[in-house]
Amino acid sequence: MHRFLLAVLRRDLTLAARRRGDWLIAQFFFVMVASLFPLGVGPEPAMLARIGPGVLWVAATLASLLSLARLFSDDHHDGSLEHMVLSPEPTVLLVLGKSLAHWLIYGIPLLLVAPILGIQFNLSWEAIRVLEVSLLLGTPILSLLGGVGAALTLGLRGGGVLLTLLILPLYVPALIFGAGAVDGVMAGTGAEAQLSLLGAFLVLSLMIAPWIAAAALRVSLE
Amino acid sequence: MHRFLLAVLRRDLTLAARRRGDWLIAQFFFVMVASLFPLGVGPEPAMLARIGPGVLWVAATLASLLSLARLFSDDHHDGSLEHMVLSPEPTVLLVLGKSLAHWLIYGIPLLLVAPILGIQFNLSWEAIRVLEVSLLLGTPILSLLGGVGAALTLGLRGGGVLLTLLILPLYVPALIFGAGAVDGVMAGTGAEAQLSLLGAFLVLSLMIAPWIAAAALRVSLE
Amino acid sequence: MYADSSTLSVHELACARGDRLLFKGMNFTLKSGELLLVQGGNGQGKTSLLRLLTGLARAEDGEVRWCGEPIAKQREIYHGEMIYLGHANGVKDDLNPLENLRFAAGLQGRGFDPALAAATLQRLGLRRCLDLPCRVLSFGQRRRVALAALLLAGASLWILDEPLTGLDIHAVALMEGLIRDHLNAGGMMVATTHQALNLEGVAVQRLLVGNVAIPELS
Amino acid sequence: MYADSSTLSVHELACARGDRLLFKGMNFTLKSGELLLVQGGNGQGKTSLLRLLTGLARAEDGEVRWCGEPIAKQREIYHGEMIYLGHANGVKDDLNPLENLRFAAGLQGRGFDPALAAATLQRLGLRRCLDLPCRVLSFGQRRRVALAALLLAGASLWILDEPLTGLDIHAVALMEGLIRDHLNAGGMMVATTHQALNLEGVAVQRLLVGNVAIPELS
Amino acid sequence: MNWASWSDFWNMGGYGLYVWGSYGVTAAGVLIEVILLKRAAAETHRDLKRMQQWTASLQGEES
Amino acid sequence: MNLYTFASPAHFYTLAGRLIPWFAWGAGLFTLWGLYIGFFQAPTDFQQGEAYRIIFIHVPAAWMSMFIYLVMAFWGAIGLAFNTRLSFMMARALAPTGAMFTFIALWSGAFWGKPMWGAWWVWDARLTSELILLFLYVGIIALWAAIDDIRRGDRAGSLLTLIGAINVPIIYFSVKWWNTLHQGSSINLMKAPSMAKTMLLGMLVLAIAAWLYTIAVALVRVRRIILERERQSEWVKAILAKES
Ligand code: HEM
Ligand SMILES: Nc1ncnc2c1ncn2[C@@H]1O[C@H](COP(=O)(O)OP(=O)(O)OP(=O)(O)O)[C@@H](O)[C@H]1O
Ligand SMILES: Nc1ncnc2c1ncn2[C@@H]1O[C@H](COP(=O)(O)OP(=O)(O)OP(=O)(O)O)[C@@H](O)[C@H]1O
Ligand SMILES: [Mg+2]
Ligand SMILES: [Mg+2]
Repeated sequence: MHRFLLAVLRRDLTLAARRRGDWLIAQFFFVMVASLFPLGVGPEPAMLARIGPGVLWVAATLASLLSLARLFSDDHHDGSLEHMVLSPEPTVLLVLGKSLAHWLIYGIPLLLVAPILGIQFNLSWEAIRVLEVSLLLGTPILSLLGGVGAALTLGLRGGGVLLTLLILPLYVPALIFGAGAVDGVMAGTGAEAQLSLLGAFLVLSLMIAPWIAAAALRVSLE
Repeated sequence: MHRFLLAVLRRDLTLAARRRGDWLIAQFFFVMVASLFPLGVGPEPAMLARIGPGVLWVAATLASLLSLARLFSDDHHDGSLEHMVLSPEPTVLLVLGKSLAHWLIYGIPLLLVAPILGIQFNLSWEAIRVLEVSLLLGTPILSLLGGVGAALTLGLRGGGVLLTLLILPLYVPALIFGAGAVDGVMAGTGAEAQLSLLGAFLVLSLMIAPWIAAAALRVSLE
Repeated sequence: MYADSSTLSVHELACARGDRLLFKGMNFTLKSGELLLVQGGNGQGKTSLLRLLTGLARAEDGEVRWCGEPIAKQREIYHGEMIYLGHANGVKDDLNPLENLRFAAGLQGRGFDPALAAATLQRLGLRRCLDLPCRVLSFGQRRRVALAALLLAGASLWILDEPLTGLDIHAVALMEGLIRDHLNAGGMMVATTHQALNLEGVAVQRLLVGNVAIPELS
Repeated sequence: MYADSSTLSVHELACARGDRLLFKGMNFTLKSGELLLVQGGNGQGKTSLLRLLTGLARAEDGEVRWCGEPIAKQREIYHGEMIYLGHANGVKDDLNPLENLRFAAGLQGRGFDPALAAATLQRLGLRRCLDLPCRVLSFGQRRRVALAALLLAGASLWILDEPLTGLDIHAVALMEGLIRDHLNAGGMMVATTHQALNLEGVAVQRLLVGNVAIPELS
Repeated sequence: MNWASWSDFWNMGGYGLYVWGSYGVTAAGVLIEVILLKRAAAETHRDLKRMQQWTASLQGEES
Repeated sequence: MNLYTFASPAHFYTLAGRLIPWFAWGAGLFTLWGLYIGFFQAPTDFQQGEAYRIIFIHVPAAWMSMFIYLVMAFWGAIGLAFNTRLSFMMARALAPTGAMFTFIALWSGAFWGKPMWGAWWVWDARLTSELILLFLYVGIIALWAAIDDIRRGDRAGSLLTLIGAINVPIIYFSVKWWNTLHQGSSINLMKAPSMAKTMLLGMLVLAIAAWLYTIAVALVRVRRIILERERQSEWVKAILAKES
């Protein structure tokens, strides 16, 4: 069990390392979407601080979605996904391993980049701290739920866009709690409530999403 | 010449029609991304009206980007792109035809959806009118420049994300002029200047982008 | 080598795709040391049958049994003893052949012996390609990497869909030898191929798939 | 049928991939009615050569000439007379076989005769598949659709990379007949294949590709 | 009875646009759904019949 | 005859055929009755004027939009658990109608919000979660449209419906919490008790009409789906032969 999870994890991390800079690109996308806003909206500092948490959270959501489209599809294309599903180990572990790898590759670097963007949006240090915590709790949710979407849309024509359509509604609570926590600390009403809701949502996704994704994967490969 | 352009156009439109709802999905993506912002930022109408044009333009940009990732890649995968490039007709026409088809499939419906979102963001009718004009001028730019990006990133591993990275900076002028025009009309400073700049940018892209994209395509297929 | 008592059997199997019934009422039993050669023209349902045998697809009717038990009830045991190679190779483009074999082993929960893997690759004529990413390999070379993974898996049941596509004559001869060894060691194999296979001294069952005549050519 | 005077010739051609020189100093001339069979083991550079001949890839050195002129200087003329079929089929999954042929014709700037196209598909044994999207066709059936497009293109030069992969024996026999017809009508063809081809009465040139020995197999 | 005249009825106390806008779209939605359903049903029947004739003709040829 | 025979598509096909006219006529009659109550019996509201009459379609549509989703999730779960073909067909047959009612709820709400709140749209809890419900419907329908293989489509769509169903209450409450600063509806309709009774009756009658309509439409759709899927079977061939 553990060995299999580790094997999946190590494999995906190696592949990511081999595609030099692939994960870096997702970070750039995050930065770029966030930077488009000041261009589209105008440069007033107060306004930027006001919309900052929301924009950063939306950008994080989109960045993780973009990379999710390829969570299973690369492996599906070259046939290695079938080999993995045909391994004697449970498919749930496979899905869990791949979601975890996705989080390590795309979620963690996002945490590193986010503070810089926070500064650009004029957020206070306290707000940035809460933003980090909310992303730490929230990005695994994106990877887990995204795994379900990626499995459902595997090999379909609309691929990436369809995935987005299916998954964005499911992301809404994470987005609301995450951005809400930062808003809360900025408005002085505190972030604890929102953060604990986010935590609860994370636990829930962790308990449900891998099973559904595994079922979806088997269905999609049929 | 014309017959070839028409053949490319008809082919892509047929394929889009066959993939039922594929283009519809892109529209929903547009709506959904735009709706994420109020969720992240909060519901105050005045503020939403203030950031509305920027958000809508960013969402339009992202929606067109997502669909662009597949402009050439589907055809590359099944080998038909090679056949098209090996046809006796000039590759520029091929690229032009495909960009035009992309605009018809994804750009035009966007124009139809945008007013509804404008209403949701509390924009005035006048602002919505200018938004429409700016999108009418701006979305072909996205398709044309996006064609260059799609050709450059063809068959590369990071595909979609790399494309975004290459193309978003090129989109910036369109975004600034487009959102700026709407902002201008809302601030009462008028939109003509920005719109004519946008028009000039469109003419420029039309004259340059297909040639570069054609060259990039040949390089990518080598 | 392998347990002598394993059998793969198929009971009243039926397969439909879209609204075409590809076959129905199929029965066979494959015992240790035997090869089942699935034959039939293009589009008769060979690939569909093989995917049913692996458990990837669901049958319209009937069932596939391993040692007498339906495979759905003992998925993990069955998949531990079976390996499948389809039209796609399952080879990662970004990894070199050796790394590909290493991860294949990890995913099947097997140990990995680098020296043995390198030897297998060399045996398959990939000596010069050991440190190239598989992306740059030729069609046939990638197929050889997939075959190396097959050999190293040590599964007793091989399910191969057109294993010879893209292989040159030397590689075909080599594969014939390897198949013979596998069967003589008590392994089992189900395969399709449109090419001639030279397999003396092997117990071959032939199965013709398809409930319609082979597509007529004029 | 075809112009008798066309020739495809290659002059001191060299091809390198990465830091491997696959071949150099290659020369040949192919005349109307002739077949060039490119041979060599896996990874020797057959596909690379074919892509050079089509003009998709650029040569390290030397040049490819059509009727004596470098193809780079007369791309449109050359591409009007040549057709290429590689490992990928160029068949759109979402369209049915007939639609595929229609658009292929449009893209090559040819007219399209639905009756002829349907007849060609039937001749290739796809009668039952005319209104299925190609997505659901089997491996060999999709290959047959690609071959139908090839036949309808009416090009005088065929460049085929392993045209027989996935075809059943009937289809292989049919293809042999079609190739013979094409050459007898004055066409030209460059092809690779690892399978045996039965081509009596045809002028065949054989070209062994590769500057290294065929990968040794032990 | 709430309405003095038809024009009164259509005017809806000044809210005609909103009330009839909602009821109109509802009616249109239901109508479109029913029409699409009828069309789809007819299409299915036609397709099935065509399919049947086709398979019958194929079987006839083969035997 | 036990329950299982009805679960077989062949029997269900005939049964549904017999039931449809009842539900369709019922829906028509209840609609007429409801509209009569709505326009001719219910008095003018002293605060909202006539605009409040939108309630008679808005509320039934909003109820149906949520109810249909739950029913779809139910059928999907049954299908996944017991592998019954008919339940997947039911889920598929319901989705378009559910999406339509969601759209109507949104549209009529917007047309009500403009005169009452002065805005077509505000990002308030109910409105937002209803919008997300529409996205869920569209996502499910798009997924079905993208998958040709029937069995795969059934299962994939049901999995999505289920995970969406888990999410719906979360969305509803999260939006509510997020939106505490914003006031909800500014007018309390339930203030005038004399009116409330007729109004409630009208709403209920039209809700029943919507309910009957949904059943009728879903049954028609399910019959078509059954025909398409069972087209190889003898009983479908017999039916077709009888018709021509
Ligand atoms: C686009 C805008 C709107 C949407 C999406 C919407 C959505 C909904 C939903 C989902 C319900 C059912 C919830 C429940 O029963 O708990 C509902 C009920 C209701 N809505 Fe709306 N609504 C909108 C606008 C309005 C407006 C503008 C008003 C009145 C000024 C309004 C008044 C009501 C009333 C009175 C109910 C019934 C509440 C009840 O049964 O307890 N809605 N709406
Ligand atoms: N949705 C569908 N509707 C009708 N026929 C279908 C559908 N899906 C698949 N088929 C048919 O089912 C068959 C599938 O065949 P399969 O891929 O198993 O063939 P195969 O024997 O492996 O052929 P090949 O030798 O070409 O690989 C094909 O004839 C295909 O046309
Ligand atoms: N970047 C690279 N570095 C080193 N070698 C490379 C590189 N790219 C390609 N090659 C080698 O070039 C050769 C390309 O061969 P090509 O695909 O033309 O072979 P082929 O004769 O068509 O073989 P097959 O019969 O397997 O299709 C392979 O041997 C491959 O290993
Ligand atoms: Mg096959
Ligand atoms: Mg090759």
